[in-house]
Amino acid sequence: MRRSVLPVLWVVLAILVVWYVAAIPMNVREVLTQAERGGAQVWGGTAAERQERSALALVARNPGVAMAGWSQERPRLPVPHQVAVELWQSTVGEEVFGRRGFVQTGEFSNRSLITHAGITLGATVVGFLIGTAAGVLLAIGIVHNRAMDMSVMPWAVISQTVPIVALAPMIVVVLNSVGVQGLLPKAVISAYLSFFPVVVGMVKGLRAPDRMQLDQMHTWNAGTGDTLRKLRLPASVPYLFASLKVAIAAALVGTIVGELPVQRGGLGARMLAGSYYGQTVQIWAALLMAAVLAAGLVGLVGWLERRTLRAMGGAA
Amino acid sequence: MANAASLSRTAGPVIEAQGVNLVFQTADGPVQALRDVSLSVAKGEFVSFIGPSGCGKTTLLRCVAALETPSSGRLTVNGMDPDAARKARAYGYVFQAAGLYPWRTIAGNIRLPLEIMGFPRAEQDARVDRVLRLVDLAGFGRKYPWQLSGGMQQRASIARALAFDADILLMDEPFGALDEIVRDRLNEELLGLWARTGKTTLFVTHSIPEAVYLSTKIVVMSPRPGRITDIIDSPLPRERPLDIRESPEFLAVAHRVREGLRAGHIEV
Amino acid sequence: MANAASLSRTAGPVIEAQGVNLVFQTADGPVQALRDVSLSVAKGEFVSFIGPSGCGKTTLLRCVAALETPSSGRLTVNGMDPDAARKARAYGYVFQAAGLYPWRTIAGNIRLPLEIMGFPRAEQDARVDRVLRLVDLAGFGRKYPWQLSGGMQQRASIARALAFDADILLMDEPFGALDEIVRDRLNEELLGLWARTGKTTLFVTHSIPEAVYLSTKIVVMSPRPGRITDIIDSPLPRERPLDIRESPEFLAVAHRVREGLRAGHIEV
Amino acid sequence: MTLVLLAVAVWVGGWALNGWLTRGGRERLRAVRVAVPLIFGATILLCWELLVRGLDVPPAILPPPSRIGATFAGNLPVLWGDFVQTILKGAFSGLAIGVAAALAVAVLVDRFDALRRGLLPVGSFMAALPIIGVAPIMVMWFGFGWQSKAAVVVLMVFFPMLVNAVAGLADTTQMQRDLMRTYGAGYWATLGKLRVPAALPFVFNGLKIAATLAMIGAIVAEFFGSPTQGIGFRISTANGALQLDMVWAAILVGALAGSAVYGIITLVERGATFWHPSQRT
Amino acid sequence: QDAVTLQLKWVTQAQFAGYYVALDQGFYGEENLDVTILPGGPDIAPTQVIAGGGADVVVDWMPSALAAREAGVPLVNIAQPFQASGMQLTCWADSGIAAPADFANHTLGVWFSGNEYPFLSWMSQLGLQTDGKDADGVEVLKQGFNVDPLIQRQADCISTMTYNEYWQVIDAGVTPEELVNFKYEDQGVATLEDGLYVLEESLADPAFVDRMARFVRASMRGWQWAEENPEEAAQIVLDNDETGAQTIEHQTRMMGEVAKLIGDSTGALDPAAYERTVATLMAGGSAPVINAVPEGAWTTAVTDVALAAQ
Ligand SMILES: Nc1ncnc2c1ncn2[C@@H]1O[C@H](COP(=O)(O)OP(=O)(O)OP(=O)(O)O)[C@@H](O)[C@H]1O
Ligand SMILES: Nc1ncnc2c1ncn2[C@@H]1O[C@H](COP(=O)(O)OP(=O)(O)OP(=O)(O)O)[C@@H](O)[C@H]1O
Ligand SMILES: Cc1ncc(C[n+]2csc(CCO)c2C)c(N)n1
Ligand SMILES: [Mg+2]
Ligand SMILES: [Mg+2]
Repeated sequence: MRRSVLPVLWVVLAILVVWYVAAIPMNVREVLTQAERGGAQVWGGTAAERQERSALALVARNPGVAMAGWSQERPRLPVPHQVAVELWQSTVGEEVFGRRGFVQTGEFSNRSLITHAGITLGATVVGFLIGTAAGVLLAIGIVHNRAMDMSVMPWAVISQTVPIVALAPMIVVVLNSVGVQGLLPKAVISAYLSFFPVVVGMVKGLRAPDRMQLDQMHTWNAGTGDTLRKLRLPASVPYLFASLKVAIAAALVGTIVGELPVQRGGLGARMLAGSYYGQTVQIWAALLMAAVLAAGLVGLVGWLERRTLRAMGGAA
Repeated sequence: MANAASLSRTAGPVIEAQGVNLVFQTADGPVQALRDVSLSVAKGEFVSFIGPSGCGKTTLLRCVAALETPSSGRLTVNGMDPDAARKARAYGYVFQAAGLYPWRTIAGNIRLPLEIMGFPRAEQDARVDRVLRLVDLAGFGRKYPWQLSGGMQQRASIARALAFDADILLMDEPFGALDEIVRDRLNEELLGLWARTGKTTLFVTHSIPEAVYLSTKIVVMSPRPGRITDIIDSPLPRERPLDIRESPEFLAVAHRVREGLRAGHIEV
Repeated sequence: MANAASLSRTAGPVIEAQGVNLVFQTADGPVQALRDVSLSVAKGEFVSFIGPSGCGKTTLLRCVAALETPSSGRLTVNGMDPDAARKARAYGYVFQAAGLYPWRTIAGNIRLPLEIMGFPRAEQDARVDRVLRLVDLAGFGRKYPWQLSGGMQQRASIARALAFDADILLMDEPFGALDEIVRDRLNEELLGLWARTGKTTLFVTHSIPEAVYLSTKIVVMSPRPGRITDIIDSPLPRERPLDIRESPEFLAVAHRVREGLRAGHIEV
Repeated sequence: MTLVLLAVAVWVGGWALNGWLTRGGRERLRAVRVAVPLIFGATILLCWELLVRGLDVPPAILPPPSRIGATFAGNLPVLWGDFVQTILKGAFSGLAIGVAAALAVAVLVDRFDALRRGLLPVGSFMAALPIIGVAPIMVMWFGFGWQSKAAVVVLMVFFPMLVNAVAGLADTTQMQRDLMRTYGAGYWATLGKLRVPAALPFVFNGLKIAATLAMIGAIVAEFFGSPTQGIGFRISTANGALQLDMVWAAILVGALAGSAVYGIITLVERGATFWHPSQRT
Repeated sequence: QDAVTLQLKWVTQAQFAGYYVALDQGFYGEENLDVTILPGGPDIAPTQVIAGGGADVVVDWMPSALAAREAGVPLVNIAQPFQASGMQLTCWADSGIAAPADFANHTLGVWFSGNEYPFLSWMSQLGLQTDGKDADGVEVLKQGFNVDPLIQRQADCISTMTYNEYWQVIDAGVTPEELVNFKYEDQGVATLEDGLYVLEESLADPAFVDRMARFVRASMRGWQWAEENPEEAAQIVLDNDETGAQTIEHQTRMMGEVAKLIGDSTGALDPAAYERTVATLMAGGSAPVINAVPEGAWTTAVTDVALAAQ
């Protein structure tokens, strides 16, 4: 555990360095155009002509000017500290000093990423729970019923090749039309994405008991229910948790995708809004927030896994 | 000991097989796993089955336990058909690997069949205690299987099979995974246990000394098709210290078993 | 046979251990796996190591194969240090499980070390053919491992270790997973093979009869810490039919081994 | 109403038929194995058709499958163009680049332990990141063409593939590695003759995940800007024009492509890892 | 109170200020209405929402509403607050485009989802193909909903609204002199934008007509108030924006521009403008939006009642 802290720090550091370096050529064209508007002489001809030149050449020939790529207002690639500042301002800054912030109003501001992360989190958790429940039930059906096994499994695979994300707006609208609004349509999409790993993992897990263990149950004259409760389900727990970690990340993706078309808050809406108004820094901040959320959720499942396995007498 | 001996004569055969055949239908065609097997086991006997891999030892045990159904022939357990006996919980089955559930403590593992059979809680506790003491594991009930050595796990698995007081103990290479020294020790203990409880025991093994040391009757089997080639009633006394294994009677029986085996054995 | 015997006297010891200690640093503190192990093996000898689980048999073999490095003491193989011997491809190692790669045919598996060692293609084919015949598997080269029985897999694994003509054969419970009858058969074959090739062989086993039957020298070990408690030079002739195992000399050696084992053995 | 009842009857009938087919040894027949999922699919389609008609669902909400089928058949050239644009150009090129990069990095990571300990935690963090969010950024960087779609796909498939490949390369037993050592095998020999073959089952597992993700990524990225062609383009524009039959036809193209790719990978996997216990039964 | 659900065509912004103002200032309440405003988004088709029963009335553009009508969702225009079109093509001046005749051999960004029809109609009037760059054709991109393609010079022209995207280009540091704008209004291809639409069958119910009349009346009061108090209106919009992404400067400016498009509208549809829209759409080249002249696609029944009571 501790042995990996240092390497991780190195990798993160390397990413930051590459990020900063890359930002200069990424932003150079716009930087030059703006410098030109400000009256500066830049190498590379007109803005239209510069389009044809390589970014590296532009950086090399306009060394002083190009450094402004780290401090643009609407960069193509914002640098880490810009994202950090935005993250700070749209969380702590907004809540503490904002007109509608927590300090002023006693409620979280709708301009704050905390609110949006909360909205996304709610739908993700609900969707994840629905997806997990559906996945477990389906797996139980598949393990106990051969007709179901043979007919459902191929379609479960095919279901995942349907570009559900493209369907998201339609699902939202259709559910809207039957009066289902708010969190649930998003949760349905995240449930759809998260049920598959659970089915696959649970089918494997429920089938993990070997012939000997099943025979043992048989010699005790145990019924299907007893075998499920006392053998198959406990045996499937490690498989379940492995799937849950994948499923919760998928659920988060589902929620965010479900939030894209409906501008009713959430990190997905926030990313898209950032895109509408050319606020790249805002997109990156929302992305980072989503990554933190994802890491937190996966970490939480991991923690639950360790606790459960320990409670089940695990050697680990 | 006297106890076991007296019990062993009380009634008719506990297990009776007559002309049992079993054919498995496989993708490569039918496999005759048992051919014309006839055998009679009296109450309180300790019967070992020995034979090369694939000769049908496990299959025969599974037929007795109603885990397989013979294709033809007659097989009765306690005078009923094996499935009725299974439902009457007539036997405890011990497999090669201890097969304890890692998520249950030793006591929890032993309690498992009792829960399934619906014993009341207090009765469960009493029985778990009793069999733990019987296999010399008192005090280990709260441990998890992986905290015990292989030999102790195997004893716990025997305790589990004994907990619900089945008449018949079926053991399929229970000590196959253990090293020889541990095995010697458990053989001695199993013999003691058998003497104390008087349970009719069917025991599958690959080890000639083990078979000879434990049994009142040794069944030698041969593969392709699986059949019985020799049934040896042991002349050894019921009281058997470990070094009986260097006695001439012992060696004589072992020799007969080995010859029987070699005759039936084909290609490795 | 005569061949092996004559070879065995030609030179100084092939393996020489003096006061070898090995301590593993584990999370629960240091574990002394080997304590003050001294041993000398001459060319062409067949040395068995026997002892309860955890007594360091495997560790000792791994030290010889340069897969572990002793914490202290002197260990030489062919007069060099073990890692130099490894690079000189001084030995073939056979593990308990056959450990064949499932994605290669039997021939492909045997060819693997030859490919790595850069033998020319024609030479590879010739050698594969030769060792397949040696272990009686001619005709099975195109099969995949899982299509063969356990005994056949184990023979293939021995063939693989023989293919590149190492001086020393290290075998760690090669027959542990097989049943007694198959094991008898392979023991006989291994003895024949050894006679034909005259390879110095170190052999780990749990089985007393196996150790006594095969070896010119038996090393009895004892655990916690792992050490040598007895070294027995076998008085048995080199020519050994299977039923030598019922001879008094055999039983005497077996008895001595068993006593040695029991002395070193603690709790089951 | 009768149509709704009919739908219920079809559902029950379909299951009864499948139940019968999968009992009594019939399930071992090859034909039955193929037929059962098909019957199930047909049952769903039939129920869908009957329910949509029976409940008078407006076609602007959910068209019946028969209309989707007709639209699909009637617009093959258009849909083929979309398929080429999105799947062949966007998804496949991205998949190829992403997988190749992941495999190369996996070998590096496997080689240098510090890299593994550093990169894998960061990698699993990135793998959980909703990459969809970078689609607008990629469109901004790489333009409207398939290149931006490929870029999204590369990012989506890279980490799942990397994690699987690294796990695969490490999936050797101590014994197998020791064996290679006793042969005096160097790093590359061990890699080529032991680690890579041992990693194949994992690599295929990763490929299956990656292929599905690639389809989704390429389609979704088109929502943020595209030429006037592509599955995502078709879905969003047809949806705006209330041509839901066209929307579903485009989705069908995506699903067919996804299933075909999945099927092909499965076949190749069966050939390449024939030795793995999971393929042997 | 009577419940009314309004589905907007786009995200919460000053483009819809009138409705938010009417809600916020209690104009709806005074008409005894309980109004819910649902914001839209790029992939929300208001026509679909109303067809599915998710809204009573929607804000939509006439091309998309008429297309939906042909597709079997019988929408009827009941009011038309926006009199003029705010849509335009914004081009780089240095790309050599000075007049529509110069479009040939350039890349143009266009919004789809129903907004492409006036554009296609325009191009066909100009005699330009839309399937690739050449001497008599243009390359068309499905533009996302931001101005990046222009800024990054991936397109020479992009679609903008006078009240929104155009200012984003300016905000990105571009000076107006660097740009050339072609308003649809000036090119004679304008179509009616943000109108209010309901399902035809609902109008058979006099109670519904009455409810809509009150709704339109209150909404127009909202628009009037918004035009008079642009800063407050922008603030109201901001308060209602659930994404929290809007800025007050941009919304205030947008309010000013939107006010120009509404002008002195009473909410009643101008039949001449309707005819012009239909003509533009019918002229739409190879794939016209609508194939037949629509019948009964608008009514003054609601505005008549609404205006009479004023
Ligand atoms: N379920 C089955 N289906 C098909 N063939 C089977 C089945 N079970 C066992 N067999 C075959 O029946 C024969 C007898 O098998 P069985 O397991 O009884 O042998 P065994 O004597 O227990 O062998 P071992 O010593 O290896 O345990 C073998 O040839 C085996 O392959
Ligand atoms: N890599 C290791 N790290 C820590 N301890 C080890 C390691 N390998 C072996 N040991 C310990 O060293 C001791 C000797 O182990 P070894 O495997 O040599 O025993 P063995 O005689 O081969 O036993 P077995 O008969 O079970 O194979 C044991 O206590 C074992 O737990
Ligand atoms: C699906 C859809 N696509 C594009 C537009 C065009 N449009 C009209 S208003 C507006 C907001 C910015 O001013 C935009 C982009 C639309 N209405 N709906
Ligand atoms: Mg068996
Ligand atoms: Mg060992």
